[in-house]
Amino acid sequence: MLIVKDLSVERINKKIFENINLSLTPGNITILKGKNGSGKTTLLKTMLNIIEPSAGSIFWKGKLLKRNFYDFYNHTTYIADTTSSLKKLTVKDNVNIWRKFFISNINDAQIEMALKTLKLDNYLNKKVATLSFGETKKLEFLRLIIENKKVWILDEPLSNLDEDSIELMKQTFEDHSSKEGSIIFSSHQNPGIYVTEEIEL
Amino acid sequence: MLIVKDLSVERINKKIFENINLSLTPGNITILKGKNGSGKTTLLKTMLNIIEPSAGSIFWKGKLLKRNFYDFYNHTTYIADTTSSLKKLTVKDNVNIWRKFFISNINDAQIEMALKTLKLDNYLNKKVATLSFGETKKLEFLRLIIENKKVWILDEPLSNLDEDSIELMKQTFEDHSSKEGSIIFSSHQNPGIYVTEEIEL
Amino acid sequence: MKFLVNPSKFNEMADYIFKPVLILSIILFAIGLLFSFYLSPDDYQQGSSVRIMYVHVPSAWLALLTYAIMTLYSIMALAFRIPFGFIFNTAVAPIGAVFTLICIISGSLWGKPMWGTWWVWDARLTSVAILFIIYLIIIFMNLSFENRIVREKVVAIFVLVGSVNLPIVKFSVDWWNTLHQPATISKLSKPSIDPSMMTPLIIMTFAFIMIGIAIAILRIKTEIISRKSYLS
Amino acid sequence: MNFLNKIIFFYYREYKLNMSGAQDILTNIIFFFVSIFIFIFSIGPDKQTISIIGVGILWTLLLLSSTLSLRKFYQDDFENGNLIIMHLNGLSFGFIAILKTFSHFIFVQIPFLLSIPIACILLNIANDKLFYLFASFGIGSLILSCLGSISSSMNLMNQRNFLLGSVIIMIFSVPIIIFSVGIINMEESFNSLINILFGILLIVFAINPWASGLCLKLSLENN
Amino acid sequence: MNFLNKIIFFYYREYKLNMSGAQDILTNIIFFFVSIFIFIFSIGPDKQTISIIGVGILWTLLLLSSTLSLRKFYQDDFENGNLIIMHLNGLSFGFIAILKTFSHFIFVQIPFLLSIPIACILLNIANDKLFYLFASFGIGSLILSCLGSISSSMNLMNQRNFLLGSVIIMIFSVPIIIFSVGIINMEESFNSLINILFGILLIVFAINPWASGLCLKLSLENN
Ligand code: HEM
Ligand SMILES: Nc1ncnc2c1ncn2[C@@H]1O[C@H](COP(=O)(O)OP(=O)(O)OP(=O)(O)O)[C@@H](O)[C@H]1O
Ligand SMILES: Nc1ncnc2c1ncn2[C@@H]1O[C@H](COP(=O)(O)OP(=O)(O)OP(=O)(O)O)[C@@H](O)[C@H]1O
Ligand SMILES: [Mg+2]
Ligand SMILES: [Mg+2]
Repeated sequence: MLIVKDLSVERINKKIFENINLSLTPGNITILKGKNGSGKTTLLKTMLNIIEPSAGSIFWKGKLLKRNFYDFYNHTTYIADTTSSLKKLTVKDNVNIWRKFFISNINDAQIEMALKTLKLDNYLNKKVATLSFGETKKLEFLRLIIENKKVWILDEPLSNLDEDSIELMKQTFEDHSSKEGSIIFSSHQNPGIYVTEEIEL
Repeated sequence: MLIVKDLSVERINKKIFENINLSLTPGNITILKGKNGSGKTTLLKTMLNIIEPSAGSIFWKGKLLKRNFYDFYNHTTYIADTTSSLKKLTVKDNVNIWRKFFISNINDAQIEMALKTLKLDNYLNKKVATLSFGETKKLEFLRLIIENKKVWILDEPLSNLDEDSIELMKQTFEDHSSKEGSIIFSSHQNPGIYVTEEIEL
Repeated sequence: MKFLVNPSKFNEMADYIFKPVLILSIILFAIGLLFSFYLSPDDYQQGSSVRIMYVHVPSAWLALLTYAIMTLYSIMALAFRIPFGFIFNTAVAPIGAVFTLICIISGSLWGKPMWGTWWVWDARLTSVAILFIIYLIIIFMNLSFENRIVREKVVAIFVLVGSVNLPIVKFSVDWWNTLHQPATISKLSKPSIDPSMMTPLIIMTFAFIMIGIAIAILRIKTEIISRKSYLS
Repeated sequence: MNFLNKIIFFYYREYKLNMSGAQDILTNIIFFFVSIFIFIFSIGPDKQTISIIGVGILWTLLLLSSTLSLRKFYQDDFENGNLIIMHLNGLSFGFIAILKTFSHFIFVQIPFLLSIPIACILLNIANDKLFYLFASFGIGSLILSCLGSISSSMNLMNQRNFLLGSVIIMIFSVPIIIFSVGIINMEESFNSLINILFGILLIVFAINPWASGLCLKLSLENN
Repeated sequence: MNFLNKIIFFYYREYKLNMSGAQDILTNIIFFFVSIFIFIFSIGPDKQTISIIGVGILWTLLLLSSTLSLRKFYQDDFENGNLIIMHLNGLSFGFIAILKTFSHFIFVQIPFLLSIPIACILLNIANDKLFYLFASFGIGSLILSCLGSISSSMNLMNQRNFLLGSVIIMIFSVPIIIFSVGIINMEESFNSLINILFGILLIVFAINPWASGLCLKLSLENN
């Protein structure tokens, strides 16, 4: 559905990458690899219409993304390499805020389930600032379930996670792709996640 | 030199871990493994006398660490799981501040060498806020060289790094341990770094 | 007249006129100072402190003039997409600020013997003070915004909005009854000032203008060089 | 419906955030009252003077305290990535600016407005002026919120000089302040004058989403 | 020697952080003057009134500037881990508090102090009061810095009761400011009064490293 064609990005007159081609179609999982500073984060942000490309174009459902980006956003969850949960609030507050903000049709039981599988169910009334690094990261993944969108754009989702959590992500990814969702994520290593396309920057 | 004996830590009446024993002796490399939220960061901070243990004791050079921690600090570099470089300033400013603050006897050529091996030499006049995630992380490692201390306490140093950088860290670790330095670091996977001790939390 | 909007033409012209302007300004200054200190009479009311006028009035005029020109260039830059306008704004703002500062300092020095205080909150003085602050804000905006394109636009818009202050400075003495001298020289009808005072005033005004042009040329040229990478 | 919900929950979020940082709001109010005390004490017990300058002091303090909170306006959401998330959730940058402006008005300015009656007692301002005060303050503080939004979104591109934004707002608010202070003392023509103030509000209100939105977009692009 | 060096480079760092150039100090000063303008505009240009409340204006602005920067006091260093690094570099928490307090004094308050003479001209404050002003302002602003340090270190702990604490500290500054405002108008007994102010300074100065240090330690432990 999302097609990236000959994309190049410059920043302060410096080429970051050139002529990238990729497409996100239902059911496929794309991994984005590359050295530090090769432009993975930049590419993902460009795909989200936040950074202007210097050349090339991106299409969503056949139209230029630029003209059509709100529709694209309606189908997309983006998780950045930093966490966006509000540190001063509790886990519960954060979850509630997300649920209301994304007008989620997920019910309480599903949320509880998800919290349980992420092993966050004991921390509901704890401030996010007092969670461990990995726990904060896992909390962020709750948004995948709350938002319940088709396209997932994830920036380094696997770093800082323990093996169980990575296993969980693996299953979640496969599950999502089997439900005709599409995923693009950046990562430095691939601990055995099944991918349909690998892009090296 | 640093000996941790039967250490337990509680937080808000919840046991984080119990009866941990370990020691940092010259030349050894300890890896700290464990699930998210198992207490790796907590353990490292306790070893730095920032968190009070609920039971057990830590000795530095035979004395209780509590009585002696400034001497321990004199020999220790700690790199946390977040980066401490000042985002608003340039790479150069940050390096200069560190050099002066740690009263480092490293000369310009060595710094330049280090920046070059970390592939940060082109970014000297760039603000840290505009570096990529991994580049910021690599910049932080410059402190290992600038501070030039014996004991390294590193929290998840390998996450978010690309393969080249991990290779570099591997060599740096081995080099440091061969110079009678000691290292303890936490990590979720071990991409082939030679360790003398492995502690599972 | 293309040199007024085109960087490379401006450079050619600048090379051509810089030396004459500099020499002229030095000569005018020498004559002007001579006139204002030795060859002009004391005022029968104000005594010799009237000589402050020969600095005060030209600098005041130039402060206003500089801003007015900056306004014109901002309009050009924004409406007609002439990048030279942005260059001009960046280069000239400090010059205007200095003139304004000279005006304020000489004015207060004059005010002490005349009004008995350094400063009063009358409309003209206040609006000049605001003019000075506007200049400073322009300078700081130029220094601190990182994104060049945004910075230039923001500054130009700010210059435009700030130009509301110009008529206030100019006509405040007519609109409100204030302590400050109403227009005596720059009246449209016959100026009500003695010619023996008029001569040094005019000379000094030209000297200030020439100095202003000379510095402006230097600053605009450096500004052009610093943008070489993307100016054709 | 969906859209309305989003707006409501935007404010739910802001509410949660501001309440957890309640000390900032409290600090503002304390600053407000401490300053009033300072004036009362520096003037001495001369009631005449106090009531003459009272309105002016209230206005200045309103302005200063809204600059106080400028730093929080977008900075936090910008740094932790929530600005992007809001945008991806279907709110345009301009609309985020509007929502944020109202949030600033509600959580920063309203506490002030609520403390005006007390301040009036302290400053010896006649009761019958209270209505005029409230009307002009209400509009004036919304104007200040709009200006604050513009300048702090500009500040995102200018990580160096945080105060510059505040200075710019203050310069722009000079005419507004002169005007609003004047209004209260001219009770006969109050209605027509407040309309002018209202006009200014409409202008800044129209500029705000456009200017702030652009700045937000550009600063995210350059981050 | 080593220790002295550390102190020097602590300030080098603070300098770099606070001032990416002299322009920030200048902006600070401009901010100060613009605020004075705003006061004058809202109060009216009457010379008599202005010179009466001039001192009050100056104190309000001093208070404003220290409240404005409270948020920056420890928050940034706390969040990005620099507080730990400084401590690991051999500075005790109490000593960090002292250094930070002075840094606040130097980079936030001093620019204000320096612009007092010009402000006096604008505000029609008699020249012979300048000395009194400087003395009481110097001491007063150091007191404010100390109180600021205590209250913002309390703020780092995210427990409710400490939030209240930081507010109480703010309130604590009220009597001090009122007292200092009064001093300037009582020239005969100036010396004895300023000694009292000095006494207060010594007390908060002695409490500061102890209280702030403890708060810093506890907040790092609970983070
Ligand atoms: C800080 C104080 C002062 C400021 C900021 C100031 C500002 C100005 C400005 C901006 C002008 C140019 C106005 C125009 O082009 O129409 C001007 C003109 C003039 N000022 Fe001042 N002034 C100050 C004090 C004084 C004092 C104390 C005197 C003498 C008593 C004075 C006498 C004049 C005269 C004679 C002119 C020429 C008026 C004309 O014919 O255009 N000024 N001043
Ligand atoms: N300030 C705090 N107050 C209360 N509990 C805390 C605090 N900080 C951490 N914890 C809890 O202590 C446990 C251990 O946290 P810690 O950060 O040490 O984990 P970790 O092993 O480093 O995990 P990760 O791999 O995710 O970094 C977690 O369950 C966390 O929620
Ligand atoms: N705002 C910016 N301005 C200028 N250059 C930038 C900016 N952000 C990133 N860069 C540069 O662009 C390049 C690519 O950055 P990007 O963050 O996309 O890398 P990445 O592939 O995500 O790296 P990592 O694996 O470290 O996360 C880097 O060299 C970085 O320094
Ligand atoms: Mg990245
Ligand atoms: Mg950890």
